[in-house]
Amino acid sequence: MNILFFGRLKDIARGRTFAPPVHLRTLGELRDWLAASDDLLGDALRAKGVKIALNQEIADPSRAYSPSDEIAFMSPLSGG
Amino acid sequence: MNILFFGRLKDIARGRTFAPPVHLRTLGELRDWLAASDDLLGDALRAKGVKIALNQEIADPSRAYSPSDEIAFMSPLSGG
Amino acid sequence: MARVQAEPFDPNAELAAFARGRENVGALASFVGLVRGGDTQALHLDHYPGFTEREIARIEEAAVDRFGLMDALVIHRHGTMRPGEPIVLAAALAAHRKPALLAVDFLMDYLKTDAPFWKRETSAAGSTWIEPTDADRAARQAWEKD
Amino acid sequence: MARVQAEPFDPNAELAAFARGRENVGALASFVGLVRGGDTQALHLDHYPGFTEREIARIEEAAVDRFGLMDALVIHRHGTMRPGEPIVLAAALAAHRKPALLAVDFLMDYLKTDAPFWKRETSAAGSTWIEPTDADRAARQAWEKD
Repeated sequence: MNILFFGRLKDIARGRTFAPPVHLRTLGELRDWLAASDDLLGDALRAKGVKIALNQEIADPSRAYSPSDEIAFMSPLSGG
Repeated sequence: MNILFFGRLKDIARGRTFAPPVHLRTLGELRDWLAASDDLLGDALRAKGVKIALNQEIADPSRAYSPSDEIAFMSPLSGG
Repeated sequence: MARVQAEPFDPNAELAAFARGRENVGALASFVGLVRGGDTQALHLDHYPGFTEREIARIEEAAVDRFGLMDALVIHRHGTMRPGEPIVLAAALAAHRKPALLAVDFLMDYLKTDAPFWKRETSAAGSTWIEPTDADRAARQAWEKD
Repeated sequence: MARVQAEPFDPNAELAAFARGRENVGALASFVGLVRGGDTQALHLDHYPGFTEREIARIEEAAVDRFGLMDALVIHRHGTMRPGEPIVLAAALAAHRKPALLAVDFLMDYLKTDAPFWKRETSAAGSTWIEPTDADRAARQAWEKD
């Protein structure tokens, strides 16, 4: 599984790799597990406007993922 | 006095020169005198949106003019 | 800057010159109006030399004041134009996006109803004057309500 | 057309290429966002390769459908930019003026909140992330009410 972080979250994750337990099923469960690993990361993951992308599509926390997926945690976007 | 016509009014005036009587005092009196000289010109002068400029400033028909003024009768504007 | 000219102009060269060497600009919005093809063979614009330039400068000043622009630009052609040729360029430089875009909309609405131009279109069917529509007038009036 | 690139671009050359050889266009509206000077020494934009391009293309399609455009163009940089450099160009070609101007406003509002970019600013005081404001979100949401 490829876990990516963007924006402020990328600074906080600092290139660490995560090995989530295999019993996790949804994006929300993955987010909560990541948040529990580090207070700073936890605060940033729960901040307003954070979005999750599953294989480059915005996805709800209730969505299930599989080990081959690309999952991105994205701080609020600021283009333009 | 220099009398100019613009837009549709210019087509109708067709380069004619007008010699309004000296007793006319206001722009509105001048307009009515011009209108009386020719039915087609009269209709066009009374059309919606026609404006009068006195020395290159939009002016009310009640304004007085003098023989040295430049007076323009302008069909509705269409720039842009 | 307000310019009225018979010669064709290149909107992109004009925009580049307008934006060159500016400090602290965050936003450049622009609009180019072109002669549409279809039935139109040519468009003729009459103007009122002197008066037209002054009215455009007045519209520009109103836009600069109202939207806090750094600068505004209007270039407007008169004379005979062919399909595909630019008729008018309006541009606004500002610190931020919304004022720049609003200013261009404002400039175009006012140019349409307040700038002394008269437009005639030539097609296979002949030549006809184009006068502002009620929609043009309504767009212009909406700015007065704000 | 949607393009995301690290290299600087010339908005006027891009606009000229975008408008070239079009038939029946009456209106070209555009917006260029530039890095403001002042305290800013550099702006850094991260993107999500693949996803970002697709989201921009989706925003363009929405604008083309909604405003009946002939075409839309978005060019957006990523990487490090200096004051005065263009960040983004959005442009719309249409038969008429109002749809072209509205489309550019729409494109910019959606790019601001929906395009996957993350913006960091470097000044003498350090480096800080810039996130969308409530005003940005409100501008985006206003389009959903129409």
